[in-house]
Amino acid sequence: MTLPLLTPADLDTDREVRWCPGCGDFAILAQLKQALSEAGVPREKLVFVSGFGCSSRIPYYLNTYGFQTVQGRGPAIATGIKIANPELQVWVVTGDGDGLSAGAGHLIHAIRRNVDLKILLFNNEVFGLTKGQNSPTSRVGTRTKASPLGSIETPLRPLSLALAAEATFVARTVDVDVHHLTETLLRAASHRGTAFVEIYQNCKIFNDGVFDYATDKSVKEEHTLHLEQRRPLIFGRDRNMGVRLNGVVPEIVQLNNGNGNSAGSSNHIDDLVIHDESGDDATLAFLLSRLSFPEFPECFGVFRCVDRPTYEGQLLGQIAEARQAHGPAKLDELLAGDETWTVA
Amino acid sequence: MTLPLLTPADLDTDREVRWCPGCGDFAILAQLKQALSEAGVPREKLVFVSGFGCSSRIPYYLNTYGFQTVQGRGPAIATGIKIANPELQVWVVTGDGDGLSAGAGHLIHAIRRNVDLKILLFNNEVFGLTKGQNSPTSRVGTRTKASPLGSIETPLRPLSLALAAEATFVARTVDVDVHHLTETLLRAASHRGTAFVEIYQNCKIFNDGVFDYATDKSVKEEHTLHLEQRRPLIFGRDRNMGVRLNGVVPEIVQLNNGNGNSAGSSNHIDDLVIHDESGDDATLAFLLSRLSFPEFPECFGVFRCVDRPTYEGQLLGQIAEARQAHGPAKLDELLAGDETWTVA
Amino acid sequence: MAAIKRTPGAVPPESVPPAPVPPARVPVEERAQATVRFAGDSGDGMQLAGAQFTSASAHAGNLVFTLPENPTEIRAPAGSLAGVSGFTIHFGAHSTRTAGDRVDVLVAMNPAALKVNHPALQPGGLAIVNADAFAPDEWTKAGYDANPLEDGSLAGVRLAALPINKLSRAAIARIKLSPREAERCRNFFALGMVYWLFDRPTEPTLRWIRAKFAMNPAVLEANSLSLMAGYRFGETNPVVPFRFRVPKANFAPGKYRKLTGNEGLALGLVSAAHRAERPLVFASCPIHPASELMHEMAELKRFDVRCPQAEDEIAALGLALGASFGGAIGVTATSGPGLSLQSEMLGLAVMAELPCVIVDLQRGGPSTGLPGKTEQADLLQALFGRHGECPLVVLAAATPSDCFALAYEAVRLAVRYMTPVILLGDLYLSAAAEAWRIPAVDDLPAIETPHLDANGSAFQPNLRDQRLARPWAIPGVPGFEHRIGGLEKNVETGYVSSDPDNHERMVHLRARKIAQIADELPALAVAGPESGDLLVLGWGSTQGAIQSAVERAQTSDLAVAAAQLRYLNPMPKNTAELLSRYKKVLVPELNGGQLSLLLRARFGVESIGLCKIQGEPFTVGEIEMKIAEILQSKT
Amino acid sequence: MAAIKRTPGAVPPESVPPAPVPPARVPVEERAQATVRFAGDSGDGMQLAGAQFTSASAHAGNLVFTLPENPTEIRAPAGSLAGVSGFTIHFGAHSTRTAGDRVDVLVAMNPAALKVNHPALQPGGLAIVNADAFAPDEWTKAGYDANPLEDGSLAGVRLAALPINKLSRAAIARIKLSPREAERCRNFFALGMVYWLFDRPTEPTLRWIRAKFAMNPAVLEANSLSLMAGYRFGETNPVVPFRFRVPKANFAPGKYRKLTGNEGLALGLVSAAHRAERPLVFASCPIHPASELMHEMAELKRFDVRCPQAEDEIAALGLALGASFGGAIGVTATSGPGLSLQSEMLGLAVMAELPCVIVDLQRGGPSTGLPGKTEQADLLQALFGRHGECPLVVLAAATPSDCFALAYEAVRLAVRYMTPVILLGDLYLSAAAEAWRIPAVDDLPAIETPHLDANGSAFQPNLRDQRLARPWAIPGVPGFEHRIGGLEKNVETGYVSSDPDNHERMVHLRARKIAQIADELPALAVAGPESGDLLVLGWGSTQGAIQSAVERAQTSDLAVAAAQLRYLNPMPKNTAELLSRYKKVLVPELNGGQLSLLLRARFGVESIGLCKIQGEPFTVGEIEMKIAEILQSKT
Ligand SMILES: Cc1ncc(C[n+]2csc(CCOP(=O)(O)OP(=O)(O)O)c2C)c(N)n1
Ligand SMILES: Cc1ncc(C[n+]2csc(CCOP(=O)(O)OP(=O)(O)O)c2C)c(N)n1
Ligand code: SF4
Ligand code: SF4
Ligand SMILES: [Mg+2]
Ligand SMILES: [Mg+2]
Repeated sequence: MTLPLLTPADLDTDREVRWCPGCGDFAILAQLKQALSEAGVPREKLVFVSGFGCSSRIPYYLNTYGFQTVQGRGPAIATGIKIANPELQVWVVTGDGDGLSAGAGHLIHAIRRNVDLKILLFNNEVFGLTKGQNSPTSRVGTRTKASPLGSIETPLRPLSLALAAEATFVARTVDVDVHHLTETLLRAASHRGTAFVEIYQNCKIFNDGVFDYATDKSVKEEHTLHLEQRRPLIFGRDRNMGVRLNGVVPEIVQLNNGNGNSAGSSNHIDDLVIHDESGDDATLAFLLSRLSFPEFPECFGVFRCVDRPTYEGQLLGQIAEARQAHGPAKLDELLAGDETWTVA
Repeated sequence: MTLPLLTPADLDTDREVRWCPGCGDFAILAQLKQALSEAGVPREKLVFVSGFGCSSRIPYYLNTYGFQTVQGRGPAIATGIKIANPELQVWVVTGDGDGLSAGAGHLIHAIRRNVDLKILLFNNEVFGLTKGQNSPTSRVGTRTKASPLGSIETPLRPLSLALAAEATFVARTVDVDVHHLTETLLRAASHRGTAFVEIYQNCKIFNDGVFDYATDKSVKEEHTLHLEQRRPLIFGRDRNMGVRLNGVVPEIVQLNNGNGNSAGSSNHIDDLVIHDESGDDATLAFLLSRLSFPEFPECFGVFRCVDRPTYEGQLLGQIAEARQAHGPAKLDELLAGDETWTVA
Repeated sequence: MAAIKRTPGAVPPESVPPAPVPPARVPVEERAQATVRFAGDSGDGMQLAGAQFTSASAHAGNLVFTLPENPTEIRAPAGSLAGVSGFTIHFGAHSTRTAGDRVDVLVAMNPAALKVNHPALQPGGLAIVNADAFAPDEWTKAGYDANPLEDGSLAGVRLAALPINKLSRAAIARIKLSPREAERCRNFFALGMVYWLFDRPTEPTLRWIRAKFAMNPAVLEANSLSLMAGYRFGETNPVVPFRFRVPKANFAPGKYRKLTGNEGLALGLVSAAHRAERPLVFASCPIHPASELMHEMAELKRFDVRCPQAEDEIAALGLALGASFGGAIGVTATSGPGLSLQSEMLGLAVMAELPCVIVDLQRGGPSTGLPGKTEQADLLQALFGRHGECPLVVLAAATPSDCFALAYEAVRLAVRYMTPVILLGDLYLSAAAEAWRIPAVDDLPAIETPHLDANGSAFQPNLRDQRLARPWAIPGVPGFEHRIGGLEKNVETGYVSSDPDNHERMVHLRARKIAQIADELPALAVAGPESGDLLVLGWGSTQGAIQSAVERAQTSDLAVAAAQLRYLNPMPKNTAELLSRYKKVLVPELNGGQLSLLLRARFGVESIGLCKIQGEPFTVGEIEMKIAEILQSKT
Repeated sequence: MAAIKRTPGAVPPESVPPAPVPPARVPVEERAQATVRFAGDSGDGMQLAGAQFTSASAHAGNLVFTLPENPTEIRAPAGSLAGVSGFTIHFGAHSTRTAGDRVDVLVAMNPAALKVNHPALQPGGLAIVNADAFAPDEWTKAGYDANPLEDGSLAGVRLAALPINKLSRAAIARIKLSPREAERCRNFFALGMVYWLFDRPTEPTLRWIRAKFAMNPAVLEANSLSLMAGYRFGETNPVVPFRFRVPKANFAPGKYRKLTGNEGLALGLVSAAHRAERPLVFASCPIHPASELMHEMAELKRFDVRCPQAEDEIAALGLALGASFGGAIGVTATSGPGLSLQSEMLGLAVMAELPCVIVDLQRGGPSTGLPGKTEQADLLQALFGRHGECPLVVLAAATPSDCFALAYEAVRLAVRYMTPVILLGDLYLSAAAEAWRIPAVDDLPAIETPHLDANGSAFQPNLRDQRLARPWAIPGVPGFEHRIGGLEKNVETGYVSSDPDNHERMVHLRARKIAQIADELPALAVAGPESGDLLVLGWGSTQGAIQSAVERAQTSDLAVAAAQLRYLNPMPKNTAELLSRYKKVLVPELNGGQLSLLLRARFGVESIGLCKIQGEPFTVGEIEMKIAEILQSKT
């Protein structure tokens, strides 16, 4: 293991952190610093890019290189940075509004290109900074000042979209689960390619409690499922429920034995779906991305993690290839072109 | 059945149709006219909206209401038309460049809202009109003037994306299969909600033959699979191959008996995936959207077709609700507001 | 006017109001106008107090102009400077066209509110301060080094430091309330005190309280008691030993209401759609400050206002444009960043010649800039911010009432001429409020559409009426099927054309169509002499400050007049001629001189610029000083 | 000059060139310049013939200016008007700054080519026509009612109708080729004929053929034979009984090449990045005509040119801006619709003060407009097309060579001043070509970056050098970590600030930074007298036509001069003064008068506009006529 080069405090800036009291962003910022300090990338190689929104203030609160840009365009700008200098570790911080409203197109294209970006989408299911309108992830029926009779739009599921955009790394975590959050960020940091992480984040002011089912200690274990590589999908306080497939249709089963050890029973642990984040096909991850409260437990952890060459790697590879093929680039020769004539 | 109100010729304009000789767009235009003439919607209720590209010329060639807009924004403009007048049947014609490059965000949002639009994406895997650069669906390695050493971007699969955007209707067809094309367009026309249809289209000039595996008579049956509701996934000239699932991982099996009738064999027809376009979950359709040449046969037909209220239906429903709740709208009362005072 | 600075604690903490005593006779200061500001923490109910004081003043017969100041932070820490919320009311017999340069009476509910608003207090102004909130940790939080009520930092201010918490609590002691509920009554105590100070009627507010809290009798009662206690405290306690009298204004007869700029815009748009008998499709993407207008519109569903929320501003205008094509009145509202994003779609709107309205509520730029501050720097963008020769109509609203008038006018022109119209407002204007005489619906101008030839068989979508407008042929009608788009079209058939001469004709035609709208515009009018030494010419929301400043300057012997451009493209036909009638033209703008540039570009007129780019509106004084400077240099 | 119209068929179809005979002595017409156009169907190899003729003319010592005309249809039907491809070469001893107003010699390979290009032929010009292509169905397809070679419609033209198919086929009869291959040689026959006509050396072309077709000896041989047969046919056959002589030009000594505008841009950008020792990130989204530049750049990977293709123009500029932040030279290229889309991102570029270059190759607008036609109507958009006070540098290239110079200069200024730079070109300019003296790499100006304070611990990203540029602190370097963004920033610390005075200071600072670049710009120079009756002032690609027209007008006794603005923002410091030295200023523009408006706006200068909005460049004659008109009205 590399020794930590940074402490979380090294990442503090002298700016006052300004979110509403109780906002989930505080926890995310703290764990982000924690993860960065553990990830071992020197501070000067870190770049944080964001768009606009409460979540997008993150770059101002981290003593790294940072660029808060404009609504939804973070992924494009971050891609430019990686193309200029692939040595940098570039993080994109976005929100459900920033990243999925104006920014959906850019997000998809960054992901399919597999630019080596760590994209964190803070999903609070609302436009926070503009004072609480419904966002592309708001649930149907959400009442806001912009939708006084309730939102009528089917919400996007960020992870489904990322998977359809051919993501190589897709994960989900939540603001209050500090350990899981840090671990997930660390996994994202170590992925080569676009790592897309959805973070459930509580907006205290405009959408308070929308994730209570997944965070409230009294119920969360019944409604969430932690993915572990090559392990069956088991959840519940007593770990006595599992997810099984009927064809490609998921269903919840009660395990006959809490530990899943009772052999020969009909609802046997061996019938459960075994998680595989690294399969060739994204279908399993897609299926998991669609499990949602209240019918199903919602999954946390790494849905998908596969290898594919990065965009900037290939782009620079072609440049190297061209240089190899043509020998060292001579500007005079280029200026002269194929055909010249001389006037004495 | 309604009697046809229109003949295809009624839809002709007096403008010369201008595509390159041999372009797949001609066939699509012809079948579109055919389907429209069969669909029974009067001409004045038809609106064609497009963005920009060879494919986007379609509105100019149909004697209906039409609006060629700007790159990628067709779905937004079409949504506005439906909101103004839900009685109209609004078609959006787009291309892989128009709809998935600049337009990806708008496409996704129209789909998730389930606006009652028929969106036809002519996929020729290239920017045709701008003379042949790679598009978001171009295969890795495609050499164009913009990618002389080959494209390095993983292509988007339009159907996967539409499904991830919560599409209620998703289908695929191909320019040269005139019968299938017409049928598919008719199915799309009869769907209430966003009907998203990907049409493989040959660009004679810049990407000729890219779909040969799926259109060339000598091989196409080995490489394509026609989806039929509640029927097993069988394909091949001798209909002796099928798609089976191993967990959620698809695999091709050779059926022991060409007709799939041999009972008791290990590769039995009963083991094959049964197509269900109307399941609650989009996972099966997603899985099918990922089957691709050369590993798998590519699927044609309706991948998914489910019911969900339309956007404009709900929007106008809320308006009706508000009117109901408040009684007839009186402008004077609105102008007066809550509190007035009178100066004599 | 001697500043009577009171030593703090002059009102003993326990001085619960005694039983009513006959009102003390205190001296009365007469004021043509006055400015009151209520300021406190976000939770202190200052907006409510301000709104009630506004109503009371309107009922008392004053002109009113109000301006809320909400914290930009969504939920700043309690007691912090960032969390201060304010509401200013400028009221009087005349000339209350702005929120007032300086505050006559400040109500400050905590140290942060005092800190933020102290600079705005008139010398000798009165500060009514909630002394209960001045514990050391509170004034520390507000960035004071010592208790400002004690350290002399309020010298020059008339200070009334009252234990408002305790006074209010005492007044409602007999009512059973939670501590939180009890605390929330104190804004009414302060309000009551100010009612006494300005002799406002309490009945409208008591009525409002009764309606508002009908479901909660305890709170109803407590708020009423607290209000009255405040009033009586003023009467009976010598802590403020004077009162103000502000005479009634001379109103035109009619029915009035309070109107914010946003309300004006919303009502104008709805009224126009109503008169046009078409649905209104208001498509937008939240952005400050335009989102407030979106919220207004979302509440108007019963008027068939259809409010899709778009994924971005490009889509928002796309939705509006599609809606217009489909036969609705398509409108979008945004601020600078959104307008920039819409540049390409605006080009399509011009090319397709479809009616639609783009409301741009300007804020501090460039880029994201200062989202919480006002500015007028999108003018040249509105005029020139598209590729190609791409003319459209640009209007700018001058007052909250004018927001109504020009929103209506924007729709009327858009439909009549088949053109997009940009209506410029700004953050300041959208939140400001004034009294508005409610028009009769039938008096609103008719919304005409261009003539649509009934002979459908030969329908040509690019043939024009005498005003050069092409027909609005709405899908659904047989015989009018046609195709439009972003490509150049033949001047007659409307078919796509790249013919050289045709293009030139179409470019000229589009330009002429917009230019000749000037033929029907009202002439630019002046307030003041019709010619003379100086014309102060503004545009948009600066009208109030300009007209007030010019009014004051008119007391000199030099001839000074004011005019406000509401039509920026085209401009009224008499503009150049009018400008030429004055020796000098002063153009105050909240930007780097954009109208000045435009006047030079359009008419070759040289003007003197007064540019303020501080995210804040002009004060009357700033313009007055500049006028004085110019007139001095003249003589 | 008597038009020698030949009856068709004068050359007997079977007149295979006889064995060489001594060259006939024919009369020679002397011409200072001449214009030749090759025209045919897309597949006829006209671009190739044109390019070869250009090289030959350059080798012969002429100045050259060339312009291809490609069909807008991607693959129009064979023989259709839409499928005509043309290539024009204007060459001579001097004044060949445009492609020539009228054509002296037209080679028309089919009826459609004749139909399209006949109007461009000089009265008395020579048309060399491929008579073999004039079967009735062919001339019908081209929209002729009768065979134009026979019905007198070419009166006034010197017609040489030759059976080029047959002549060429006969010349290569001994070589084994497929019919298609054989047919494809005929352009060389026509070319050979024109070489004879103008006495061009055939050796460079023969050399080119040898290199190009090295892998295909039969085709190599056939093309060579066909070329020589055409030449000899001219020599030996009296069908064209005259030749032209065009004298050599007076070139400055040096090494020359042909350069299109696109090549100039590509080379300028690459050279600048090379000199700056930074990678070039050229991010763009295909759009006509900028996509041609993209294709050029994609071929330059060996120069570390990184060419991401973006999903739209917003992303393209985003990529470029990100790349600049990351330490590369970020560039994007687009046309009007793309520039419009980039408005918001340009605002961010201004606010973030990052170096980047936006090349806008203008085309017919507004909206999608006329994508295949040229125009200059994005000037005001480039200057004002963003919300807020949002200044940036705007340059406009005047010639293909200037494309190189200004692309280089754009990078230099962007980096030196930490600012986005918009470089305007247009469709016409990007395709036009001229001879270019190749500069020595070491003679190119240095690319300086603003000073970066080495004292990292106190690094402040908003502190400026004497030219007001902030430091370019590139990620990766310890101690310079900092945050930038679209919000207003404190003038010293660079932290986000909404302070009123700070904002005003920052607005002024951004404005001043751009304005004072004028201090280092070269003065605006005139061609012609330094003062006098008329200055013809243009900008961008009109330079050639303007200077040629002024040159012709200088023969009158009135003092006429020409100047071309290449720096549009800021303008050279002497601009106003220079303009004041002439009695009148004429501004020819391919738009509705945008520079005229700007001159009035900036300097109060009244100019006479000559506006052409037809999607086509000015002819010299058009400007000449206007000059004459003005000068006449003067006297
Ligand atoms: C072009 C543009 N349009 C709109 C806005 C206004 N805006 C600022 S933040 C935001 C939404 C942010 O939502 P989200 O990303 O979910 O962030 P949150 O505040 O919830 O963290 C919007 C619409 C803007 N800044 N720029
Ligand atoms: C804003 C903008 N950017 C770029 C273009 C140029 N453009 C025209 S068509 C096109 C791509 C079209 O590709 P596709 O949708 O696949 O259509 P096809 O021609 O292949 O049918 C592009 C990039 C444009 N018209 N507008
Ligand atoms: S509005 Fe919501 S998301 Fe934004 S800071 Fe406040 S609590 Fe957090
Ligand atoms: S370029 Fe391709 S897609 Fe476009 S018309 Fe030609 S063949 Fe069809
Ligand atoms: Mg959010
Ligand atoms: Mg395509």
